[in-house]
Amino acid sequence: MIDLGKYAGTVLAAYGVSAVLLIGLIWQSVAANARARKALEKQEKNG
Amino acid sequence: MLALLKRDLVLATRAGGGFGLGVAFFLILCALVPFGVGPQTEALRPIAPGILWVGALLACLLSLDRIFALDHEDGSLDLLATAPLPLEGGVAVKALAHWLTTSLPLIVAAPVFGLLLHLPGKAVPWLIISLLVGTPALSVLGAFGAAITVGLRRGGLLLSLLVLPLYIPTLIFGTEIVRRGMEGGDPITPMLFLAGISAAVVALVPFAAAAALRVNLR
Amino acid sequence: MLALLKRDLVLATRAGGGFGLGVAFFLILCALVPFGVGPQTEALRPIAPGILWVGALLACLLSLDRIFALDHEDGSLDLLATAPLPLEGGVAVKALAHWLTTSLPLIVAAPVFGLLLHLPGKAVPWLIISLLVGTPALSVLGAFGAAITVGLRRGGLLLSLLVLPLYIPTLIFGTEIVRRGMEGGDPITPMLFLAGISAAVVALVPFAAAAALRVNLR
Amino acid sequence: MSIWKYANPVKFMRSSGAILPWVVAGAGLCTIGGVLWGFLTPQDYKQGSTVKIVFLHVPAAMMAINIWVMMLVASLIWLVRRHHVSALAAKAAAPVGAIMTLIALATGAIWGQPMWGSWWEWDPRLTSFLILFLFYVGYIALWSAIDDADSAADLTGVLCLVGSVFALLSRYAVLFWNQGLHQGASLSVAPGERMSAVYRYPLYLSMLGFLLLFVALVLIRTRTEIRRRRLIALQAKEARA
Amino acid sequence: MTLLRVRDLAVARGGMRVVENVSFTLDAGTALILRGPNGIGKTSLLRTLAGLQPSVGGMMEHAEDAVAYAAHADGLKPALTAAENLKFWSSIFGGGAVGPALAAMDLLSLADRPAASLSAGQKRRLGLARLLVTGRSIWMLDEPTVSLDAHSVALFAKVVRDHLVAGGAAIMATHIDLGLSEAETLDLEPFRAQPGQMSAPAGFNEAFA
Amino acid sequence: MTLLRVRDLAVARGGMRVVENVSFTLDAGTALILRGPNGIGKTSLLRTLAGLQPSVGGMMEHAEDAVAYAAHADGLKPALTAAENLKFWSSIFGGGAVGPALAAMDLLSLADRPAASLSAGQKRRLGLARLLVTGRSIWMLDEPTVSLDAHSVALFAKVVRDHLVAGGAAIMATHIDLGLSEAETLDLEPFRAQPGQMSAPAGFNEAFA
Ligand code: HEM
Ligand SMILES: Nc1ncnc2c1ncn2[C@@H]1O[C@H](COP(=O)(O)OP(=O)(O)OP(=O)(O)O)[C@@H](O)[C@H]1O
Ligand SMILES: Nc1ncnc2c1ncn2[C@@H]1O[C@H](COP(=O)(O)OP(=O)(O)OP(=O)(O)O)[C@@H](O)[C@H]1O
Ligand SMILES: [Mg+2]
Ligand SMILES: [Mg+2]
Repeated sequence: MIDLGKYAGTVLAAYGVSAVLLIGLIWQSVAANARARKALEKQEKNG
Repeated sequence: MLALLKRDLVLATRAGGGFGLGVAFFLILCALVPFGVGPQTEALRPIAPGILWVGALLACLLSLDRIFALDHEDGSLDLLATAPLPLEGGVAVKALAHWLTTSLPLIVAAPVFGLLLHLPGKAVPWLIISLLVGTPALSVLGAFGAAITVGLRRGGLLLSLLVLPLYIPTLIFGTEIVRRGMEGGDPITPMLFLAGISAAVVALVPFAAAAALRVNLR
Repeated sequence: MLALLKRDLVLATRAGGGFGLGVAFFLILCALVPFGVGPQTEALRPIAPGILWVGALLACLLSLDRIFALDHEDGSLDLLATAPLPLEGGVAVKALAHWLTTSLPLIVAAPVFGLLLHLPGKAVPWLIISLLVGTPALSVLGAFGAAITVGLRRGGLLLSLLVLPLYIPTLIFGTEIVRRGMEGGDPITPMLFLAGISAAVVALVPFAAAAALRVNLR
Repeated sequence: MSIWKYANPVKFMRSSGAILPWVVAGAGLCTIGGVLWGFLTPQDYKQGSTVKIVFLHVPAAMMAINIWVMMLVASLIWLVRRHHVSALAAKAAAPVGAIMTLIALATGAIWGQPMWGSWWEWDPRLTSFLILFLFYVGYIALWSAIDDADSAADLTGVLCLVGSVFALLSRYAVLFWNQGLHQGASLSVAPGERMSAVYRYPLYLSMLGFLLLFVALVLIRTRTEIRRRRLIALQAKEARA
Repeated sequence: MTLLRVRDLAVARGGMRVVENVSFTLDAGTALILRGPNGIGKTSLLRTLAGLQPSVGGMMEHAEDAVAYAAHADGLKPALTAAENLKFWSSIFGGGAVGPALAAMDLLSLADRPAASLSAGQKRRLGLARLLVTGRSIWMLDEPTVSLDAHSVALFAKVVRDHLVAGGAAIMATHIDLGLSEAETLDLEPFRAQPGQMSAPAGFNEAFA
Repeated sequence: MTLLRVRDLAVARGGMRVVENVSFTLDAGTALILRGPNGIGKTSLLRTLAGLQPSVGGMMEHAEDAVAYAAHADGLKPALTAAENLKFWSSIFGGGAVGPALAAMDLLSLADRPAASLSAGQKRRLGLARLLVTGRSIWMLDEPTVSLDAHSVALFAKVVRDHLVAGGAAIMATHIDLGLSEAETLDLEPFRAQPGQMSAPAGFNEAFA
């Protein structure tokens, strides 16, 4: 384990916040894409 | 009633519903003020409680006309008035939905905005508590104003004029709580006043609002 | 063009037109600030320019949706678009009418409000000049925002969200003029910037606003 | 073959589908690699371990600005050439840009706490970013408020144009208003002040990673938008028939 | 069984009475069609009967919570799907299932479409399907067939007929022929309000006329 | 003299073309009545001809500043009197006198009433009187007789006839018979847009369908 010194909290917080935001964005993008694909496939099958 | 609440919340979060606009507006306001009064902590800190409260109030104000106007235009209000739930309850629920979609996100975000304005840490709990206690009154009073102006086209400005004076007591006690919390005074007294106002407003004003709605429906 | 200006002014002063509402709002705001920060001169003076400018800006904001919305709803905008006057000119005239009915009364009243906030006497001329130079840009930018949101039902909060960031440069230079005037600095530099921004905005933004209107009419 | 051919939705779906796996792989490798490498760099003698934040902060800040520029270009292409996909690409890029701005702001604020002793200072750099964030928020809100796609594309395009001018103007106004604490651009300044290689290479990798991540996300999100539009278009056709 | 009894009813609009002395009864299993020229007061009468505006004379009686009202504005939210819209009104009225109502108005294939993407006629059908989920016995309909094509009108007539057979009743204002042979007709022309013969003014406009 | 020439015009609404290949000419002294079922695209066509929305194919030509457009929304301000409303539009269009226009639509007695206090039919008449003060030669009217009673419709027909005699022209969408025997009729049904045969998409909905 690397030593983060007295600023460990700061560094981890920065990485944590960024990770949450990025993963949230990626997850949302992928989920919305899957949803749109399914809805479109359904429509194209019916119509 | 629960169905009505759920619908209003769903509508607010769907496209065009305007969820989050209140927070965005609040953010802009908090960003604008330092451009006006200067970036120094000494300038910002004393006015921070006032700005945060005025911001909450304006965000609330600007979203009021959504409470009934859309339901009036598409006929939902007629149907709700003939439904087996008391109109007073409907008003209260719609005010609650407004509070949940406008004020609650704002309260959650308020500590961050407090940072921008250099609000000292020990005032933050008071800010949150005062907003939690005071904003329900803003939503209910706003619903009353919206009920009065629901038949008018572009009643926005009139609505503001009607509602702003009603907001003044809430605003004064609300900022006083935060200011005293910040300066180490006694925030309990204004808190009691604020809680009293809020309780009375939430309990009584829906009746007036429902009466106004009935007049506007006929 | 003159006819359009005259009509808008007449409409603003007839019942329901909302003339003077901006001043009322401004007054409420200035009256509330001492509650927030305390009545001492030392507390009020440094923030007075900022509060006055932010107040002017918000008063302007609250009346923006009137610029085009009513004309859109009753079809006047369609007819104006087919009239032999360029839509850009129509936009400029309507922005001018908005300025005359909202900002001008406010500028006239500003010295009084300056008193309330203990603005020193020597800053008052600068306050008036900065408002005179800067507020036209606010009205024109507001007309742009109103043109973008004119087709939307209940666009009040969105309109603010779009317009306020555009107001930032004007606000910064405007308050800087007053502050420097108050503290004996050099108010000419920010004044030149402000005048430049205003001139550019008044000259160019009506074209963008007219383009947005045309999109919303089709 | 002209580049414009790719603007056709079908062609775009095909070509973007083909390159997407590669972009995703590259983005994953470079981002994770760069950030991890950065995380494992030694401490700075002055800033301690907080220097590690730079590997998130700087790429995010860079992308925050670049994405707005990309949106401006895409909006112009839409307004001038009426290429539907570019309008949707601008729409797709906005949330990515907003998140990048938010990351730059958040990491900067977290960094500021130990460095400047406060979470937030009205430093011109930071303030400009806050303003940029506001422009992103307004742009996104406008897209979601308008039902008709053609009007929405046109109006957001105009807003993006006017907004760009004012974002720039705000930057100068803010500089005039307050002088800053923030460091200058250390990657580009004179060699003597240059960041040491220990930090520079992971930073480059991380910047590349963020760039690829952006490209991947925009491709995915544009594909989503195209599918949504197609669904709405098919339904409209059916309703009118 | 009489579901709705109206005697000497007077109805006002804009502060002036528009029709007066209207009397009729509506039994279970029957339908009444209101007729009359534009502006005679059909809409006002229906709104009064539904309790949306006060009557200004005479009396009416019906069981509480028995009326379902439907007018031009359908109370549909464009952002919700067809099924979600119905589900909402069903839970507000504590009424029936959504599936059969959708089926009755031929909307099953559109159930998951946002109401915004429906055409005018499809929206109207959805608005009428709402009647079925209210579970109310007296339907009051104001021009229910506006913007419906012939096929949908027939569908609607069948729904009304089923409602009557099941013991409900309906009163509707319409300008076209619905093919509801069992319905009676009430022309409002003879009930046009005569100025000056009133006991109490209906509103400002009458009080000062 | 030909005032308006339209060839192969295509018109879009909601990002999709609704009618296409519309061709006609409108000579001075003639009127053309547009017909077709709801939603065929009459309103869209008129708005395109008036220059309020861009056409998506074909061409149209008329003298600049020759068109007066009138639709359901009359552009009246409730706070202004009837005469003030007309005076405003007259000065915007640099057009004719207000008195004769009021007289032609039988509004002289109402000249000083605020528009807010006019009934729907009176408002409509005022909206039509506006056409007279524009001084424009080509009138484009979208359902001009909505909410007019028989007498007012006759009044309006006379105004249109006078306009034609004076060398003007009119194109209007209407569902009722105006008694304008000299008018030609154009049914839009055959021009309904066929999906799939386009050179460039008219908007998002066509580009992605
Ligand atoms: C809170 C908001 C902050 C924002 C929006 C912000 C924004 C930026 C931007 C835009 C850059 C890129 C500059 C460039 O490459 O040209 C940057 C770089 C940098 N920032 Fe920040 N910053 C913030 C806070 C901080 C704080 C608190 C620190 C540390 C004390 C910091 C340290 C740095 C460093 C070391 C760089 C890299 C040097 C460089 O490449 O320019 N920043 N920041
Ligand atoms: N908001 C209002 N203010 C004043 N008067 C009104 C208002 N709305 C309607 N009226 C008047 O009340 C009368 C009755 O209107 P009502 O809508 O009940 O007629 P209706 O029989 O339903 O007509 P239609 O066949 O056109 O639907 C009309 O003469 C109308 O002019
Ligand atoms: N805002 C809109 N968005 C999308 N489609 C629309 C919109 N308004 C109208 N439409 C569609 O465009 C088509 C043409 O409408 P238009 O109003 O031109 O018809 P119209 O012939 O005037 O009908 P009516 O006789 O009912 O007035 C219709 O099919 C309609 O569904
Ligand atoms: Mg009616
Ligand atoms: Mg039409």
